Amino acid sequence: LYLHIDPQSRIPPCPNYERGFCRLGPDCPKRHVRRTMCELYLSGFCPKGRECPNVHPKWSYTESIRIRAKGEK
Amino acid sequence: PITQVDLDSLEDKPWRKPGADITDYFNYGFDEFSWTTYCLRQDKLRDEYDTNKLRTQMMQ
Amino acid sequence: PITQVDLDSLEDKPWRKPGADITDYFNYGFDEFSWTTYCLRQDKLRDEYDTNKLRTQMMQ
Ligand SMILES: [Zn+2]
Ligand SMILES: [Zn+2]
Repeated sequence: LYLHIDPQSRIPPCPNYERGFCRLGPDCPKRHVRRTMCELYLSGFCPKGRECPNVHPKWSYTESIRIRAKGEK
Repeated sequence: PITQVDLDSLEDKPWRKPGADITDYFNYGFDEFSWTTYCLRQDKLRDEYDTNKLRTQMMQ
Repeated sequence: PITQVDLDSLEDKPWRKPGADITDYFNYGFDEFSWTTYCLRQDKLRDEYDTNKLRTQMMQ
Protein backbone atom coordinates (compact mmCIF):
# COMPACT_ATOMS: atom_id res chain seq x y z
CA LEU A 1 0.00 0.00 0.00
CA TYR A 2 2.71 2.43 0.98
CA LEU A 3 4.52 1.78 -2.29
CA HIS A 4 1.84 3.75 -4.13
CA ILE A 5 2.52 6.94 -2.20
CA ASP A 6 4.23 9.59 -4.28
CA PRO A 7 7.73 9.95 -2.77
CA GLN A 8 7.35 13.73 -3.09
CA SER A 9 4.49 13.68 -0.61
CA ARG A 10 6.81 12.30 2.09
CA ILE A 11 8.91 15.46 1.94
CA PRO A 12 7.45 17.92 4.47
CA PRO A 13 6.13 21.25 3.13
CA CYS A 14 8.41 24.25 3.67
CA PRO A 15 7.08 26.49 6.47
CA ASN A 16 8.71 29.58 5.00
CA TYR A 17 7.18 28.99 1.59
CA GLU A 18 3.81 28.43 3.31
CA ARG A 19 4.21 31.92 4.79
CA GLY A 20 4.93 33.30 1.31
CA PHE A 21 8.66 33.37 0.63
CA CYS A 22 11.63 31.03 0.92
CA ARG A 23 15.04 32.42 0.01
CA LEU A 24 16.36 28.94 -0.79
CA GLY A 25 14.05 28.61 -3.77
CA PRO A 26 14.74 25.46 -5.80
CA ASP A 27 17.62 24.54 -3.43
CA CYS A 28 15.26 24.12 -0.50
CA PRO A 29 15.18 20.53 0.78
CA LYS A 30 11.51 20.94 1.69
CA ARG A 31 8.48 20.98 -0.57
CA HIS A 32 7.25 24.22 -2.14
CA VAL A 33 3.54 23.85 -2.85
CA ARG A 34 2.10 26.62 -5.04
CA ARG A 35 -1.19 27.73 -3.59
CA THR A 36 -3.71 30.58 -3.70
CA MET A 37 -4.16 33.00 -0.84
CA CYS A 38 -7.61 34.04 0.36
CA GLU A 39 -8.39 37.64 -0.65
CA LEU A 40 -10.45 38.24 2.46
CA TYR A 41 -7.74 36.94 4.75
CA LEU A 42 -5.26 39.18 2.94
CA SER A 43 -7.49 42.12 3.78
CA GLY A 44 -7.58 41.03 7.42
CA PHE A 45 -10.54 38.75 8.15
CA CYS A 46 -12.28 35.77 6.56
CA PRO A 47 -15.32 34.22 8.31
CA LYS A 48 -14.70 30.81 6.73
CA GLY A 49 -11.63 30.00 8.81
CA ARG A 50 -10.33 26.52 8.15
CA GLU A 51 -13.28 25.80 5.87
CA CYS A 52 -12.09 28.37 3.34
CA PRO A 53 -11.00 26.80 0.03
CA ASN A 54 -8.12 29.28 -0.21
CA VAL A 55 -5.12 29.54 2.07
CA HIS A 56 -5.01 31.64 5.22
CA PRO A 57 -1.21 31.74 5.68
CA LYS A 58 -0.04 31.90 9.27
CA TRP A 59 2.40 34.67 10.03
CA SER A 60 5.24 34.68 12.46
CA TYR A 61 8.02 37.15 12.81
CA THR A 62 11.02 35.45 11.23
CA GLU A 63 14.11 37.07 9.80
CA SER A 64 14.53 34.27 7.30
CA ILE A 65 11.46 35.29 5.31
CA ARG A 66 12.47 38.94 5.03
CA ILE A 67 14.13 40.34 1.98
CA ARG A 68 17.19 41.97 3.42
CA ALA A 69 16.67 45.52 4.60
CA LYS A 70 18.96 48.52 4.36
CA GLY A 71 22.09 48.18 6.45
CA GLU A 72 21.44 44.55 7.23
CA LYS A 73 24.07 41.95 6.73
CA PRO B 1 -15.12 43.35 -4.61
CA ILE B 2 -15.97 43.02 -0.94
CA THR B 3 -12.77 43.26 1.01
CA GLN B 4 -14.13 43.80 4.48
CA VAL B 5 -16.64 41.65 6.26
CA ASP B 6 -18.72 43.34 8.93
CA LEU B 7 -18.60 41.24 12.08
CA ASP B 8 -22.08 42.37 13.16
CA SER B 9 -23.54 40.86 9.99
CA LEU B 10 -22.40 37.39 11.04
CA GLU B 11 -24.76 35.31 13.13
CA ASP B 12 -22.20 32.65 13.77
CA LYS B 13 -18.90 33.56 15.38
CA PRO B 14 -16.99 30.27 15.16
CA TRP B 15 -13.69 31.73 16.38
CA ARG B 16 -15.32 32.20 19.81
CA LYS B 17 -15.87 28.46 20.18
CA PRO B 18 -13.67 26.56 22.62
CA GLY B 19 -10.58 25.21 20.94
CA ALA B 20 -10.92 27.57 17.96
CA ASP B 21 -7.80 29.29 16.68
CA ILE B 22 -8.49 32.97 16.10
CA THR B 23 -5.63 33.21 13.58
CA ASP B 24 -7.59 30.87 11.28
CA TYR B 25 -9.98 33.79 10.84
CA PHE B 26 -8.05 36.98 11.59
CA ASN B 27 -4.80 38.05 9.93
CA TYR B 28 -2.32 40.69 11.15
CA GLY B 29 -2.91 39.77 14.79
CA PHE B 30 -6.44 41.19 14.70
CA ASP B 31 -9.18 40.12 17.09
CA GLU B 32 -12.84 41.23 17.08
CA PHE B 33 -12.05 44.46 18.87
CA SER B 34 -9.04 45.54 16.83
CA TRP B 35 -10.62 44.44 13.53
CA THR B 36 -13.71 46.56 14.28
CA THR B 37 -11.49 49.52 15.17
CA TYR B 38 -9.54 49.05 11.95
CA CYS B 39 -12.73 48.88 9.82
CA LEU B 40 -14.11 52.02 11.46
CA ARG B 41 -10.90 53.90 10.78
CA GLN B 42 -10.85 52.71 7.17
CA ASP B 43 -14.44 53.91 6.74
CA LYS B 44 -13.52 57.23 8.26
CA LEU B 45 -10.61 57.66 5.86
CA ARG B 46 -12.85 56.77 2.92
CA ASP B 47 -15.56 59.17 4.12
CA GLU B 48 -13.08 62.00 4.45
CA TYR B 49 -11.72 61.24 1.01
CA ASP B 50 -15.22 61.14 -0.49
CA THR B 51 -16.18 64.38 1.22
CA ASN B 52 -13.09 66.12 -0.08
CA LYS B 53 -13.70 64.77 -3.56
CA LEU B 54 -17.28 65.98 -3.45
CA ARG B 55 -16.23 69.38 -2.20
CA THR B 56 -13.74 69.73 -5.05
CA GLN B 57 -16.35 68.71 -7.60
CA MET B 58 -18.89 71.15 -6.22
CA MET B 59 -16.48 74.04 -6.43
CA GLN B 60 -15.91 73.52 -10.11
CA PRO C 1 11.02 45.44 13.44
CA ILE C 2 12.30 46.65 10.10
CA THR C 3 10.67 49.84 8.95
CA GLN C 4 12.76 50.81 5.97
CA VAL C 5 13.45 48.40 3.20
CA ASP C 6 15.72 49.12 0.32
CA LEU C 7 15.38 46.34 -2.18
CA ASP C 8 18.51 47.36 -4.04
CA SER C 9 20.56 46.59 -0.96
CA LEU C 10 19.83 42.94 -1.51
CA GLU C 11 22.90 41.68 -3.27
CA ASP C 12 21.69 38.24 -4.03
CA LYS C 13 18.38 38.06 -5.86
CA PRO C 14 18.54 34.58 -7.28
CA TRP C 15 14.93 34.73 -8.57
CA ARG C 16 16.00 37.49 -10.96
CA LYS C 17 18.64 35.35 -12.65
CA PRO C 18 17.96 34.14 -16.20
CA GLY C 19 16.07 30.88 -16.20
CA ALA C 20 14.98 31.28 -12.59
CA ASP C 21 11.35 30.58 -11.72
CA ILE C 22 10.04 33.22 -9.33
CA THR C 23 7.39 30.82 -8.02
CA ASP C 24 10.19 28.61 -6.64
CA TYR C 25 10.81 31.45 -4.19
CA PHE C 26 7.48 33.25 -3.80
CA ASN C 27 4.16 31.59 -3.07
CA TYR C 28 0.65 33.07 -3.62
CA GLY C 29 1.76 35.11 -6.63
CA PHE C 30 3.99 37.41 -4.59
CA ASP C 31 7.07 39.05 -6.09
CA GLU C 32 9.84 40.84 -4.19
CA PHE C 33 7.93 44.12 -4.11
CA SER C 34 4.53 42.83 -3.07
CA TRP C 35 6.19 40.50 -0.57
CA THR C 36 8.05 43.39 1.06
CA THR C 37 4.85 45.43 1.16
CA TYR C 38 3.07 42.50 2.79
CA CYS C 39 5.82 42.09 5.43
CA LEU C 40 5.68 45.80 6.25
CA ARG C 41 1.88 45.62 6.49
CA GLN C 42 2.19 42.73 8.93
CA ASP C 43 4.61 44.75 11.08
CA LYS C 44 2.56 47.92 10.92
CA LEU C 45 -0.88 46.49 11.63
CA ARG C 46 0.38 44.18 14.38
CA ASP C 47 1.92 47.18 16.06
CA GLU C 48 -0.81 49.78 15.47
CA TYR C 49 -3.79 47.57 16.21
CA ASP C 50 -2.47 45.72 19.20
CA THR C 51 -5.60 45.37 21.36
CA ASN C 52 -3.86 46.27 24.62
CA LYS C 53 -2.43 49.36 22.99
CA LEU C 54 -5.83 50.38 21.57
CA ARG C 55 -7.51 49.99 24.95
CA THR C 56 -4.83 52.11 26.61
CA GLN C 57 -5.30 54.81 23.98
CA MET C 58 -9.06 54.84 24.57
CA MET C 59 -8.66 55.27 28.30
CA GLN C 60 -6.55 58.37 27.93
ZN1 LIG D 1 11.73 26.35 1.36
ZN1 LIG E 1 -10.76 32.70 3.38
